Order: sequence, then C-alpha cells, then structure tokens
Amino acid sequence: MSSALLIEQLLNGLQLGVMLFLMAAGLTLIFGVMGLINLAHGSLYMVGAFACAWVAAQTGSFWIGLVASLAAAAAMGAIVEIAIIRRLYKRDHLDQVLATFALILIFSEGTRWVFGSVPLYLNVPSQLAGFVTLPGGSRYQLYRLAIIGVGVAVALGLYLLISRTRLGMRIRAGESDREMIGALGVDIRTLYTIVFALGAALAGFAGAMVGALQSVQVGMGEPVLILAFVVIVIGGIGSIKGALVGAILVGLIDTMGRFLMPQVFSIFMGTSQAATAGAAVASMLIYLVMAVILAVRPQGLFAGAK
Amino acid sequence: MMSRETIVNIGLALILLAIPFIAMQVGSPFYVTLATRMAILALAAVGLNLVLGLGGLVSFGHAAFFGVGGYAAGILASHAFSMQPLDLGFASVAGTNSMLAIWLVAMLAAGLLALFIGAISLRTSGVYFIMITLAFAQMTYYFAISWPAYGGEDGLSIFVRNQFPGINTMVPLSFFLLCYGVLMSVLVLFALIARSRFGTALQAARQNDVRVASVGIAPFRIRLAAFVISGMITALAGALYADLNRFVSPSMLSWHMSGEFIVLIILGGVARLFGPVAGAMMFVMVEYLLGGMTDRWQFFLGLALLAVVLFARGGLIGFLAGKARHG
Amino acid sequence: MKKIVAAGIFGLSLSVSGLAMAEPVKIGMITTLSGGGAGLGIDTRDGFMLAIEQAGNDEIEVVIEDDGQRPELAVQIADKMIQSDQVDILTGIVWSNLAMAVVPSATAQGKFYVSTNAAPAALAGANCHPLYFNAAYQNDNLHEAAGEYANGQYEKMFIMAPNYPAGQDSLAGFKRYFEGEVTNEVYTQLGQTDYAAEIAQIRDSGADAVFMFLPGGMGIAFMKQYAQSGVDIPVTGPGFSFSQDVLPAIGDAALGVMNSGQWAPDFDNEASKSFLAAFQEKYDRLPSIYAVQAYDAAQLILSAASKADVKDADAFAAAMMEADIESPRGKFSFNTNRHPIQDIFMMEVVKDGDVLTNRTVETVFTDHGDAYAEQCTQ
Amino acid sequence: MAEPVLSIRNLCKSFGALKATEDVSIDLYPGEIHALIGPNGAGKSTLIHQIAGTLKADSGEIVFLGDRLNDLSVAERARRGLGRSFQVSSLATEFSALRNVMLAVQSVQGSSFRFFRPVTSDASLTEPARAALARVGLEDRANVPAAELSHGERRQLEIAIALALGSKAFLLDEPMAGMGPEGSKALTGFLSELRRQAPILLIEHDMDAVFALADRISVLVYGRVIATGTVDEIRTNPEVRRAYLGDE
Repeated sequence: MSSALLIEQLLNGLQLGVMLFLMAAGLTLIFGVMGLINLAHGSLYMVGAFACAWVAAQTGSFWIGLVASLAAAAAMGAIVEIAIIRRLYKRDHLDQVLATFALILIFSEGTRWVFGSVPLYLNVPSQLAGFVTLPGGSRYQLYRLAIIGVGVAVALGLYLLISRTRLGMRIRAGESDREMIGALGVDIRTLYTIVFALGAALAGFAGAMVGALQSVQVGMGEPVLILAFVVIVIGGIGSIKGALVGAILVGLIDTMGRFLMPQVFSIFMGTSQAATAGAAVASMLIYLVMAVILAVRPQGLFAGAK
Repeated sequence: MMSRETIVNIGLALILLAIPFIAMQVGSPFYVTLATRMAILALAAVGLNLVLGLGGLVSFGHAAFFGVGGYAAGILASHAFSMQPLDLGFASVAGTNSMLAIWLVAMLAAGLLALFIGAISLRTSGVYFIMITLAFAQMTYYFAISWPAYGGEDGLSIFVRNQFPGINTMVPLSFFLLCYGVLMSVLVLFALIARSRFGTALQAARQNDVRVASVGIAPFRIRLAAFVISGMITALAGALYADLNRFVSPSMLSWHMSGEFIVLIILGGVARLFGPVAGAMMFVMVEYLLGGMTDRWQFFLGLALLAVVLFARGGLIGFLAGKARHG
Repeated sequence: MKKIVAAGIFGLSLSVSGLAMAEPVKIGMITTLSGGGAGLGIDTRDGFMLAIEQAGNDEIEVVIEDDGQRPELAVQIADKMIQSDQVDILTGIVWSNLAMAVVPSATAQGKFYVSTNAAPAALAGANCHPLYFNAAYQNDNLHEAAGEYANGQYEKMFIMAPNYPAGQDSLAGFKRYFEGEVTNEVYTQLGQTDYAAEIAQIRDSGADAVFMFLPGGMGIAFMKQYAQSGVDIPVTGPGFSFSQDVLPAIGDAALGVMNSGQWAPDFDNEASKSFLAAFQEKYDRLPSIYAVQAYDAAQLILSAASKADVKDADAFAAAMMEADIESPRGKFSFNTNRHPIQDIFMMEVVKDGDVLTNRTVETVFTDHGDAYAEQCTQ
Repeated sequence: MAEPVLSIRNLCKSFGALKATEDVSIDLYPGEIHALIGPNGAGKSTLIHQIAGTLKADSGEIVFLGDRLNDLSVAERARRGLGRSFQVSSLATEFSALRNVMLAVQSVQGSSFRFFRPVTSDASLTEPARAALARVGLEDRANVPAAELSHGERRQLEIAIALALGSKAFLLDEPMAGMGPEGSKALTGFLSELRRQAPILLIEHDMDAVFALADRISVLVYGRVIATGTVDEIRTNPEVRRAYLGDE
C-alpha cells in the first residue's frame, strides 16, 4: 500500500464526511431550533438531485441546475413546513416520526410519478472535470476536491451566519429558549420556515452535488439519511460543530474501514473470505463506533443544550 | 359494567377471528392468510407497544428483534431440513422444526440482543433514543445482508412450515388459529403487566422519571427489563412471520419494518391494549385494497398516514372508545 | 393499472392452434412496478404482455401485481394469486431475493414458476424443481462469459461486486473461467453509492482490466465516478449494468465498455427484428434485456399451453421443455435443470445517433448451460 | 446535641462562571424543621437538587445517617430515606392520587419486578397508600388523576408520597407555593406534626409560615450561607436584614 493511496483514501473519507455534514447540519439545525425530528430530510436531498439533473438536462448547464436544486429544495422545504411541519412542533417525537415517515412515501412515489422510473443523467461540469496532482504523484479528481472546498465554505458560512447575523442571533435564541424568542418580538413562524428552508436547501445542495457522482434515482436519500442520523447522534444533536466533527469522523471511518478491513482480515484467512468478512465488518463499523461513543458519552461528543 | 374500551376490544378480537371463517365460507381463502398477517404484525406491535405505549420509549429499531426471531426460525429449520447440526463454536446444536423450541430460541436470542442494545441506548432519551435504536437495527440489517452463511440478501427459505404439537400448520386456518391464540395470550400478558407493579413503575417513568427515581425506583432498570420483554415478544412474532411466509430475509430487519410497527401502534392508539390489533387490521386491509387499485399506492398510503397524524389523534381505539383512562 | 386481463384482442382467427387448449390458463405476474427498481419490472411486464397480445389467445388470462421490491409483499401476493385467483403459473419476479421467497413455496404448492430474470444458484442445483423453469439464464452465465472473454485479452484483473449472494456468485462465476491473475477481489456494500475508495484501489492495483458486477444504481454511480476519475484501465462486466434501462443515466461514460449478454438490439434474426419493431411501436422506446426475457417466458408458456393442459403438470412441463419458440436471442433450449442453453455474447456500448445502445462484438460461448445442472436430479 | 441526620459539608457547584453553591454547610438534626430562605436565584433549588441527586456537586460532602451520598443515584438516595417534594410539582400526572402514592409504597416494599398481580387489588399497596393520603387530608380525592388536582392538592400529594416512603428526612421545596391562606394554614399545622416523624429541610417563601414553623433558619444569598440561627437570631441579624429582609 503506497502512501499516495493512503492520502487519496483520506481525501475520499474527507469528501464523504463533507457531504454528510451538509445533510447533518440541516437536520441538527432543525432539531436544535424547532425540536423537530425530520425523517423526510433525505427526500429533500433527492428533490435537489432531481431538480439539478432535470434543469441541467433542459438547459445544458450544471450550474443553472445547481442553483435550481437550491431553489427547489428550499421552496419544497418551505411549502412542506407551512403546510404540514408547523403543525408538528408541539407534538411529541412519535407523531413527528410518523408524519415525516409518511412524507417519505409521498415524496418517493410522487417523484417517480413526475420523473418516471428510470434514473436521470447528471454529470460533473466540464470546468471541474480535471485532476489535481497530489504530493506523492497520484492524481485526485478536481470535482471531489471542489466538494471538500464547498463543504468547508458552507461550514464557515454557517458559523458566520449563526454567530454574526441577526438571523443567527434569533436562531441561537430559539435554541436556548423557545418562549423567550417570542417575547423578543421575533416572528417565530417566519423564523421557523426560514430555518427549515435553509436546512432543506443544504440537503438539496448536497443531493445535487452528489447526483453528479452517482445515480439520480428514487430512494437515493434514505441511506444518506441514516448515516446523517449517526453523524448527529455522535456529534450531539443540535450542535453544528458536533455535526461537522461527527460527519468527518464517520466519513473517514467508513472509507478507511472499507479500504483497510479486508486487508486486516486477509492476515487471518484466504482472500475471498477476507474480502467478504472484511466488507461485512466494514459495513457495521460506524455503528460500532457510535455504540462505543454513546456508551462513554450518551449525549454525543458536543452535547447541545437539549 | 364493562367499559366502552373493553367492548371495543372484544369486538375487534371477534372480528379478527371471524375474518378467516367468513373467507372460507365465501370462497376467498386468501383472506385467511391476510388475517394471519394481521395477527402476526399485531403481535409484533404489541411487543413494541410495551416500551412505546407504556414506557414512552420510541424504539425505531424493533425490526432487529423481529428479524432475529425470523432468523431463529429460518436457521433452525434449515439445519433440521439439511440434518446438519448448527455449530456454535463452543457447542453444536441440532436444528429443529418444532415451533416451541424455535420460539424459545428466538426469544432468548432477541432478549440478549435487547439487553445489549437497551443497555446502551436507554442511557439516552428522546430523539437520541429514536436514532440510536434505528442505528442498531441498521447494524443488524447490514450484518444479515453481508453474512453469507444463511443466504445474505437472498434470505433463507423454510421449505416446510415448522411443526406445532397437535396442529397441522400447513393448513392456513390452523396456522391462523395458532397465531391468533399466541396473540391473545400475549395480550392477556400485556394487560396483566400494565396493571402490575412493574407496569405501574414503567408507566410512571414515562410520565415523570424524576418522580420514579425520587421514590427510590431506578427507571433505567425498569426500562431495560421492559425493553427486553418487548424485544422477546416482537421476536416471537418474527418467528411466526417467517413461518407464515416460509421465508426470512434481511428485509425483516429493515428500517421500513420498524417504521411500520410504529405506524400500526399510532393507527390503532398508543398504549391501548388493542391498539396494535386495530392498527394491524386497518393497515393490512388498507395496504391490500390500495395495492389493488393503483401502482401509486405508496403515495396514497403516505397521504392517509399523514391525515391520521394530523387530524385523527388517538387512533382507531381512541375514536371508538374515547380517551384512555388510567386507574 | 393493476390488473390486466388480456383476452383475444386480435380475435380468434389469429390464435395459435386452439385445439389442444382444453382449459384456460391463468398466469400471475408478480413484478416490481413501484420504487427505485420499477424500471426493470415495467420492462418485464411490457415484454411479457407484448407476446400475450400478439398471440391473441382469449384462453390466457394474466393478473399483474406490484411487489414494491419487498420479499414479504411478494410472498403475500403469491399466496393471494395461488389461493384466491387460482393461477396456474407464476412469473415476473426481477430480483433473486424475491424469487427465493416465492419460488420454493409456489412450486411446493404445485404451481409452475417461469422466471423472467431472477436465477439464483440455489434454485438451479440440488434444490431445482420440476415446475420451475427459467427463461432468462442462470445468474452465473454472464459472469462466466466475461471471465472467458478476459482470457484472451487480459492477464491481471481487478474484480468487484456487492457483498451479497448474487455478488459472491458473480465473482465465483468469473473466476470459474478466468485463467489469469486476480489482483484484487473487492466486495462493496450493497446499495453503496460512492466508489472513490474502490477506484483508488483500482488505480493502485496494476491490473489490466476491471470486472465489475454492480446492478442498478450502484453501476450507474460507479461508471460515472470511474469515468471522472481518469483511471484508464478498461472495465468489463455483465450486461445488467449496461442494459437499455440504465445506459441513459450513465451517459457517455459507458461508451466502449465491453459487456456480456444474450441479446442486443442489433441481432440479425427475424424474431429479433420483429420483436424490436413491435416493442418500439407499442411502447416507443428500446427494449432492455429484461423485456426480451419476459417476452420469451410468455412465448414459452403460450407454446406449452397450445400443446398440453396446464392442469396436467407432467404433460405441460414436457411441453415447456420442448421450448418450441422463435426467440429474439436466436437459439434457445432448456438444460436438464430447466435453465437455458443458449449462446452468450460480448457487446460493446455504442452510440446510435443520440441513443446509447449495445452492439454485438463476438460470441463467447456457444450452447452454454450452467455449472449447477449436474446437481439437479429432480 | 444529637448527631445530625443530614449533614452538608462545604458543598460547591458552579455552572460555568456562575457559582450556584459556594461552600455551603448545613446540618439537619432529628426533630427539627430547618428552613432555607433567600432571595430568588440564591441557589436554594440547586442545593436541593444536589442533596436529592438530580445534580452532582462539584465538591464537598453530603452525609446522610452517617453515609456519604455523593456518588449514589437519585433512586438509591430515596431508598435510603430521603423524601422529597418538588418546587414545581412532579407527579405521574395520568395516574390517580392513590396510584401515585402506591408507587412509593411498592418501592418501600422492595420489588417493582412483579409482573402479574394487579396493583389495584393488592391491599398491601392500597392500604398504606390510603393511610398516607388520609394523613394529608386527600382521602376524598384518591381516585382523581393527579393532573386534575388543584395546585395545593398536588403539594399535599407530594407530601403523602414522602410519608408513604417512610422517609428519614424530608426535603420540601416551597410546599406552600400557590396555596390559598386556608391551605397554607392547614399545611403549616401538618408540617409542625410531621417533624416528629422525621426532620424537615424546608425551602419556603411564605415568611409567616417559616417563622411559625422553623426551629432554625439558614439564609442563602448568591450561593452562600450568610447566616444560620434561630428565628430570633435571624430576625435581628443585620446582614440578613440588609441583604434580604430589607427587600421584602
């Protein structure tokens, strides 16, 4: 195993982590501010990917598609929030789980209704189709580097938004005391809609960027959603910082596990067996890590106020 | 005098019992299978209702126990079929096609798994608990998919339905009656637990766990015990489900399955004795009828569920029997 | 559209030798019409119904239901079709895991099952059944062909599949015929969407070529990422990942990929040409291999039904075995385990105008059966 | 003087920069009512939480009947005889008053791991529970869900629970809050009796009740005890007058 390969795998893990962060940030923000658990977050990821693929196919431009994905996911988020979600804030988690579970069914089948059953085509934009030469000589795909960059920028932007702007101040107020914020004269209904749409836009954005790498199809959001749950549980629900750390941790562990586990197992057994056994352990690895972290810190690494 | 809820419960029990007999009369034997499915899913949800309804713990990972029960049936039956003993490393055990033995193994295995999952996840609460139970169930799901010995993703067929003393389980009506009998027995057990000291402590911990601790009862131990019992009941349902389908696969462990159990309980009425029964009867029927009408049935199922959450709180039992009362 | 009752649309005059048809035949089709895998099920349904309609036989009735790609739902539908609809023959399941759930119990209840796609090894060998026919292939066939083809081309191969039974069978099938060196044998997670880690290993492996079996969305994701990665080691694989339903989503990244299969739209025989024309006219798209397999399954049933009464299982099975059909694939006959003996080809993904499709390059196997037939004693 | 039942020694607790409890030492002797008073935010409830175990102290010791409690769980402390009522009433609100008390009785009897016998027909639970309810004057309300009880009745119910536990010391956090003058008066009489059973650490805002009931008073200001003494000592303590009573 060369060091160049190792560096490349670390970058891959980082890139997966960054994608997970975009998903997890929205989930954790929505939970932190509104106390809502949103299973349909993965559906908004799918909405973003479909919007981007469809618009890119119509206009021929990935970039217009990317903007469309943000707009579509944010708009869909706002509509869902106004029509349904806002009736759930005062309900217990059980009702929230069931309602958003129902939303997944509606979104998945609705998307198939509109776009048909065949996966859509979406490719990386030509401007980002090249490679970068890494120290050590191997090449790394520019688009994936760009994703890492975008993820870091979004993390920074979220930090600035929350710590420096009026909206951020209100979000922080909402996180620490929901009654208080009403007393401050903030229009809570609008704030909640904005936060939900922001979370949705982040998910849609992630969906669009990943859509260029993989298959844009119905149900694509569900595996990511569950990983994002693991991320925010590890990081501490409600904490953006926790989501960032958790996402990168999960990204790295998952990627390195898939890469290294079969090699570890091949010390003890034949190649074919090691490959299957290693892959089996690798697929469970992040859940095991999560169990260990929670056994030590039940509220996650960066426990929020909740 | 019987309460209104008791009358509704008896009515539901009789309707479920009547479905297969009417089906046989009118020559639609498939409804026997459908009724069996209702009974088994209801049983799984009764298990979940113990922690979710009485204990207020929203487990989103009960598919793990359902699947363990199913695999216990599948694995033991396959070893009985192939006559190869099951090698556990430290001992080797003969397979079996006796349901009683299978149920015992299913419940023991699920009990141990629940002890492990519960010991970690019950240290948390609220939304953490929901997500952690979900993640643990996913872990078992991926394990089942990638573990090649028992079929992995392809699942495992049970070529001949397992045996129960004195009953020909291959006859659909007999198998239904067996499942119905198990369901009713477990419902009696559930009713007893709900009124017992243990059930009192469990329900009190849902309402106010600080209060429970301040009278000297540790909520964690009560909840853990409830979680284990709950997992065992759901595993029993899983073993029956494997026999109903004569097949087990990782899809029994999938998070959709866990979601479906929650749906059943909410449809029927949370913490109500017959809530899961009412929910399962309604859900299986709606799924079947919708599926017969349109390929887009999942869309309409979603809309229907959404309407129930938003506008019909209290579920079917709440609608029929009014608000719950506690002694 | 849930239930289709196809009856003599073309009238009696066109019906194939209606004389032997003592009893009507009722067919239950269980396939995937909703959810992510619906594309395959829709092609299965459409290919099957095309043959039924062409036959115009009003003694044949088909009931269709959606399994949502969920095994327990497939079982429930199968029970309903057997118990309430009283079908004689089941068909249509796309996925191996659903077939494993339905087929053993359906055949145990005395019903025929004619597979339009799923062909797990477990049903081809010792657990084969006289009432189970497979009109598609045996799962390993295309992987074996890819292995045989690689012998002449490459010395070192990187091979990869998802970690589930079909994936394990796939790599086993490939290695059964490939004589060169396997540099890496990698199992990915089922449903995995990011292959950066595997692609990095491919780059590092020093292999001459990659063999990959990644059905559905997994293959789309891998091919796109592989093309973007700039790794120029050629990829080969079974035709599932390059069939007509997924090619548009992969796009030009698939161009030039060699893949194994039993049929491509450029086949130069009458049956293929007329099938292609009829399918395109009726549905306004190119058929995938799933449509062809389902079309042949329907033809096989129609042919047997014209010779024997389906209620007489032995006679009907014997009539099925004759495989008296004109398959778009060309030669088609049944092996002793009631799986196909057919030719397997290598195809290349090409662009025909704006449409990506497959072009036949060479025949890899002639009259190829499968490795499990010997174990089938029933 | 007898050994103290409950002895708090040099207890400290901070939340970030805020010192909620700073070097607090309080003793509770058999048969006494020890009142803890202080302005809002002085850290009275935080102190009760640390004694009961719902908050962990940073440093210092809590000794109860000769045993150190610091590392024990809430449930374990309750089993050893610390009875508690809450500032904001804390009950199983869906249960009837009777069933709330029965929960305490079942805890005293040792096992909650009994799965089959219905509690409602278990006289070993219902009888002691009814007796406890009768002592606080709630016998007529036994079958009313706690959620439907009046504010004052819930306080009484909390005390009934503490009685049923057979507590060896009571921690009562503002039991008079929200009660009418009638209720306060009745409760004052009752608490005065209760001290014979076990000593009481009483947090209370109602100064009439405090001065009528307390044997000794500790004054807590900004997390620190600024004075401890008899009612008269506290009344005349200039520092207390300045810091606290002056504001009244």
